[in-house]
Amino acid sequence: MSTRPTLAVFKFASCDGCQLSLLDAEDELLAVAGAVDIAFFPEASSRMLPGPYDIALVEGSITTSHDAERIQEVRKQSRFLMTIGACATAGGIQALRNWGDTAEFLQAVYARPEYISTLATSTAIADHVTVDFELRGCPINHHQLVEVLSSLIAGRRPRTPTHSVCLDCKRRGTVCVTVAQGIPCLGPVTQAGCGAICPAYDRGCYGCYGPVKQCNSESLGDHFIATGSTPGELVPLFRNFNGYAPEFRAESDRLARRAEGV
Amino acid sequence: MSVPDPLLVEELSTSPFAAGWPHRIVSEVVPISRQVLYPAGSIIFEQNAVNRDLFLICSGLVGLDMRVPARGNVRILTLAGGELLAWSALLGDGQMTATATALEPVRAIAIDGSRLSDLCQHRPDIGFHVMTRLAESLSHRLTATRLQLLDLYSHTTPHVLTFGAREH
Amino acid sequence: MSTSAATELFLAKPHLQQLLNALSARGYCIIGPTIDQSAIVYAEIRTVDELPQGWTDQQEPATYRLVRREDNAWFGYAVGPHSWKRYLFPPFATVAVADRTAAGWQMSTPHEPVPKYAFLGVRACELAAIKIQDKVFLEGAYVDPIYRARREQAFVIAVNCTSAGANCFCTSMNTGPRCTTGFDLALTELPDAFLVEVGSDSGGEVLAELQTRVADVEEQAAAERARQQAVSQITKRLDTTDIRNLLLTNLEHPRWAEVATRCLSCTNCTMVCPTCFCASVNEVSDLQGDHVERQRQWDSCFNLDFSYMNGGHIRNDIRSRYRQWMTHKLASWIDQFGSSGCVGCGRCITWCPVGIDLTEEVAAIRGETP
Amino acid sequence: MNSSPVTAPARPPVPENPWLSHTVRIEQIVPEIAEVATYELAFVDSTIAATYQFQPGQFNMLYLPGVGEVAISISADPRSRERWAHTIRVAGSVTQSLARLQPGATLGLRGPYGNPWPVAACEGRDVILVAGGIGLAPLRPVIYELLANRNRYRKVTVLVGARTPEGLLYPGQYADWKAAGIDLQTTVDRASPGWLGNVGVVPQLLDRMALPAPQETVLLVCGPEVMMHFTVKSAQRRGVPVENIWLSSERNMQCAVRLCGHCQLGPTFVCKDGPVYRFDQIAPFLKVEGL
Amino acid sequence: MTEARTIRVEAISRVEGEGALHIRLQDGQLAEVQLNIYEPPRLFEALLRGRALEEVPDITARICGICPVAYQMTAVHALEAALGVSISPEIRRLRRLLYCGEWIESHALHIHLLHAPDFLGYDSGLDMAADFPQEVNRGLQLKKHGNRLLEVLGGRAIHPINIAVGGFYRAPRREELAALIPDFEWGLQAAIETARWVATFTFPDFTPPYEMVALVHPDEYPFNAGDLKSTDGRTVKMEDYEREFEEVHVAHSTALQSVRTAGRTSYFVGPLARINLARAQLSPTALRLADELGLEQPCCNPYKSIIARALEVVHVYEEALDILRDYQSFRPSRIGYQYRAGAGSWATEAPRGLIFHRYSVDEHGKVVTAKIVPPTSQNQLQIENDLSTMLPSILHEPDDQVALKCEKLIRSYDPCISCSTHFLKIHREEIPCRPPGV
Repeated sequence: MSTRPTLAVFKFASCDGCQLSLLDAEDELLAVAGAVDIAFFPEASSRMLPGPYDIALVEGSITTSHDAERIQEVRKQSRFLMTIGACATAGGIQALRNWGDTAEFLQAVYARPEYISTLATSTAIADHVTVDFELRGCPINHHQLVEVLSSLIAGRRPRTPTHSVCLDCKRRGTVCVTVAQGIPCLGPVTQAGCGAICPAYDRGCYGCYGPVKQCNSESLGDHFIATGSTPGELVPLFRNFNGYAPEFRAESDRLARRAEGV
Repeated sequence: MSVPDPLLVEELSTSPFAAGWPHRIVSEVVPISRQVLYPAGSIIFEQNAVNRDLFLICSGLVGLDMRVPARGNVRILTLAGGELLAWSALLGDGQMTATATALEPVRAIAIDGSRLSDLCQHRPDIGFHVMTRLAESLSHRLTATRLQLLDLYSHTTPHVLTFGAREH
Repeated sequence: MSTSAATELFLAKPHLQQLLNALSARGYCIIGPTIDQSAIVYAEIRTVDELPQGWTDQQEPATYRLVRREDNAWFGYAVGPHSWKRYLFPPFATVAVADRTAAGWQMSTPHEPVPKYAFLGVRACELAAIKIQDKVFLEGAYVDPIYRARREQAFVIAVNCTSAGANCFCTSMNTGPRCTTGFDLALTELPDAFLVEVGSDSGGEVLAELQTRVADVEEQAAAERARQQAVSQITKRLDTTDIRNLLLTNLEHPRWAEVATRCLSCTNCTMVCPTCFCASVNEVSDLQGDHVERQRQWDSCFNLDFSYMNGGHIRNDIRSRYRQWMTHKLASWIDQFGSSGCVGCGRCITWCPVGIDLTEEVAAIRGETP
Repeated sequence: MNSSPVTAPARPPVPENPWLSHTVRIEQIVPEIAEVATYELAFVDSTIAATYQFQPGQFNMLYLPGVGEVAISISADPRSRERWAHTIRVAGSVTQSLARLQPGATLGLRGPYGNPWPVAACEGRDVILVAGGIGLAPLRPVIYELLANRNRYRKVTVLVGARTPEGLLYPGQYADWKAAGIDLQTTVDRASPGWLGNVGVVPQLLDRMALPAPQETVLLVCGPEVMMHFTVKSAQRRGVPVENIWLSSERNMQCAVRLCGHCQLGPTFVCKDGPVYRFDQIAPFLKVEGL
Repeated sequence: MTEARTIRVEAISRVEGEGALHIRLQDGQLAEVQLNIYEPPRLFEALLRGRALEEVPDITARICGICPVAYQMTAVHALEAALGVSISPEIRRLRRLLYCGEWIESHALHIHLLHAPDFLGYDSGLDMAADFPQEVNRGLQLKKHGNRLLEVLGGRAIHPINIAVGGFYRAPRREELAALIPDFEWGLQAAIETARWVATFTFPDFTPPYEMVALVHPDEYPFNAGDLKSTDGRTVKMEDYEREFEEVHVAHSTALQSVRTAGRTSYFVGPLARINLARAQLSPTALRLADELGLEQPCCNPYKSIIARALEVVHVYEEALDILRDYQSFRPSRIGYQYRAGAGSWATEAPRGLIFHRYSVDEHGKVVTAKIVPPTSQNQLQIENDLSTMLPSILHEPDDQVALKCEKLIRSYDPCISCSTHFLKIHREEIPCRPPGV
């Protein structure tokens, strides 16, 4: 039916896990495929139709100059551009290079680094083009993805929970690992969406869904230091899959300065 | 100087501008005031023109328009009975910042601005009363303008997607 | 014989299992304290072996540690991360369903089986909390059907505290530590026995099936000493003098901004609070949207979206959200429900990840601490 | 001819499940102003229609399954027996989706909820209604009521403010209201070409009004919070006692039955203690930012 | 005058990650075949340095969203080797179970949504669903079982969070795993049907001589223990992997490729290699089914990987059921260890083939160096060689047909390009990598 919105999935520097989440929505996949016209989704289909597209899902971060140009074209072709996952939303784990020396990184990995074309930074899609909606997660949650797609198909603006992971822990009856076991956990400053998995498995949250709105990372960092962590140990806690999200970046930089005694 | 018009005295002393003033002060202002009438549609003064009168509107609606390049005359405010008009006649050099138009038949008291100014200068007691009322009037006007600036009724239209809309 | 109206009966410790058996036989799902996830939580139990025998909890602001007791007390702990509201006011519940039919939307009430709970080990502060939630859910113009159904069926076995945690302040809130009302049975633990008090007819009926005898004077005195020990261990205080006006006339106190530099707005205090009742309703639908369930879930005034309205947030900073929570709990609750919303259990202090202590915050607003 | 006044109906029996909506059908959609339309709703179940009553100022929860629920004031004549009007502005998910519906579509409705306007307190007094923008909708039932029993009230003034002339709600009814003895004045913040009326904010209209008996004047205000604040200030300056000033407030509303905690305003719940408040009851809390 | 013809597949579809194929012909003769991987480099091996070794399973999982468990399993084993940690039999069994989950979801995805459409003539599994609803739905159900198992055991299906150096952060409760048994009993039967279904496909007659390599263990089907065995008869110990295999730049290629050190020859890894080398270790049902379906021993037709994959699904269902039925929760779920400086390497079998990791760590538990060789890196030269072998026989066909046939061949390897940690497009210009201010 021609009234079905067209869907396109684009990949930049990423692991494919977020777009795989769509295929992982086993129960809803065929319904989704019936509700939208999948026009461009190379991972799932050899049929690749040209744009424009109604809904574009963009996975991955911008790490090459070619991709920096390609995202502009994707934006032009897309009515509603939604980023999926931590790479597209915050630069991903590969944004660790943003604190390092990319040339040296290349040397460490490749015998002939001079052949490699890459930018020195890994940046979020929103640093390059206007993004209409960001779906967080490393990886995204396929229930959330289906919910967001449903809302777009129904023509309403998607809304995903903006509360902290703690709320979900408490709803599911998980005992706080920080309070009961002294494990540093990013739950209080991390946006919910994963279902609060890690504390339910006896480990601290490591921030897959990025900073919750108005998060108070500084207070949490100070508390961990007051209870025995060193600033240096805490830097990687904030500096991982969403480490380049502004709030976590600021906190890891602050801790790094403290670790260096600045 | 003519004999004070008893109606004018009555009108002035019951107006919000002079309400509560001692009689001696009202009687000082009456001689420099006069009743004026403007038919609907007439222009009371023009933007940038010099006007020497401070108007105290008794009845009728006055529109204040400002010329905006490419937009023409924009009505920024309407004033009605009890409100002051053309305060630049007293505080400024008499050059009007807006055009005032009588939107309905307007009856007003016009007070000679330069003589009122002289009076205020030489008679601090009169000056105090006049300036207090003027300041109150300006303060209300400023508050109202701020509220207008806040654009309280505006709201951002939510991002609406129109494709595939389904009936419930 | 004690002069107290309530006769206490002696139940040998191992015979507590008889109580569990009697309740199981009556179809109750018994929820009691047990060790899981490095804490004493409330979960379904079948035998007394699942009780935290010989364990206690050490609590401080932002710290909870399970530690061995020197004795083998079965109820020798304060309160844990869970509260009974999880069972009476479940974190998720379907409040209504809607189905698209040829005649349009049809709305109906889901009919799910109502669990029949017996709560074992309810502390005095928790009895008070249940009473407060009763006021919220049962005593207004509208009654919450989910809470009511569960509450009406619940069998409550209170256990008097014989020790107290460092964050307990029930004595300030006049909610404990002695269990006085709101239970079917109340126990006081002695080294080898429980003294049992009957609080209701159904409590009496169940107790009649167990091997008990009337406690002697010495046993009653021992129980009283044990209960008194809890009183004497409570060190934390909250001065409630005129607290409603204190807080509602200090809405612009600089302390709110100060606490906001520490508060994470993470919702933990509200979630562990046994009286907090905020919830929101979500639409859960199939992709076709033909069958929709309205799911109520716990929510918190610490969430930014909680006050979302017309594209903005009324409480748009942590300061205003912390203020909302504390003034509601300790002050405006009194206007709304005729009592404080705080029972002095100390959970919000223990389970705040950064250890914010509301008794200290109140003291600061009183000007008692720097 | 007078009809009987709206008396407080016997409180409807408390429903077993307060979240359960009744099915209503959209009978008619009347476009009002940009992004605002009035939905005439009728109960599918006639027994509910027969017992349903509301008082001016109360609201209903309108429910679109799968989308959500939203609190909407009833803007109908309180004597309605077949159709109940709700004037709705597109503002969020639910209202967006509502805007796409056509007559015949069904949705859920539960209510009425909340405190009504103090119609009884208006009797024998001068009554001033001040509305800003969509705020006229919750006041319209009061106007119907005042008109139905016009001789019970002294001078009735309705002051309506809007952003632009095009934003003035229910313009088609103004002539009728005026003809029935209401002094209706309008003002806009921004004039459009051809607008000959007042320009300025609505409290200015109140400033200009003669208030012969401020002690015997009742003021009912509904609009954006800031507009209400300045209107109330103006009225107080003119000597209207605080106990005669009423306003309708708004907060995030979810359950509407005082069970979910969302709509607290100071020590009150807007769904139960509001939306209509006597000014002095919430005055201290309206001043506090972020309460 | 010479005539040049170039065939390009700009984006190979139905593979994970992004790659292109460039075929250049000169005077009708095949001049060059390039599997061009334009997946941007993410520099995992560099950014792992200095991180706590406990983070390695979390970070390396992010190399690939399709087979994160393979990275996690290989990483934890390699780090345990470096630390001298021996895991308990319970942990080992749970790790096998975890791998079962990943194999099920990955294989079910590839068989039904990515590969089968090639045999039946569809653009995608979703399109195929219109005509083969039962088969596609069955595939989705199988995939879902795999994912549910990963969720229970790993916390979530993509990038599981429960995998720790030394074991698991938490051992699941008995009931959590037991709840999966009914689904898995159904799934075993469904997997058998799938195997019978894919065996009915028509396979091109294409059987190049291969050296196949897989991990072989005397008592179990290849997962995460054993020695590397080759169809040429040689056996290589895991710790000698880097002596026998190396990653090289090949002059005509655009990517790093893993080759046999001796002779720099290609080798073949993945399901077909495993079945050929460890057929005897297949579960009883899978083994019977292999015979019933008449799978050759050895089978050197890469297209028949789909049968091998389907048989492996049967195997892992059966193995998973054994583990699920016997499971009791246990403590400790994680073996403790002391930090020490050292190095460790390990290889496991990802769904699509052999994967190798080596780490060195310091006495503070920080990673000093990391080396990761993903399965696709090991197959890449083989894929190019296959294409070179096949192309001369089809060059007379139109470009789009040539391209399609090449894509089908590539897809039979289930290449996972996202996990090509260092597969890249190389261009011969130096781009300064350091921007101002960094």
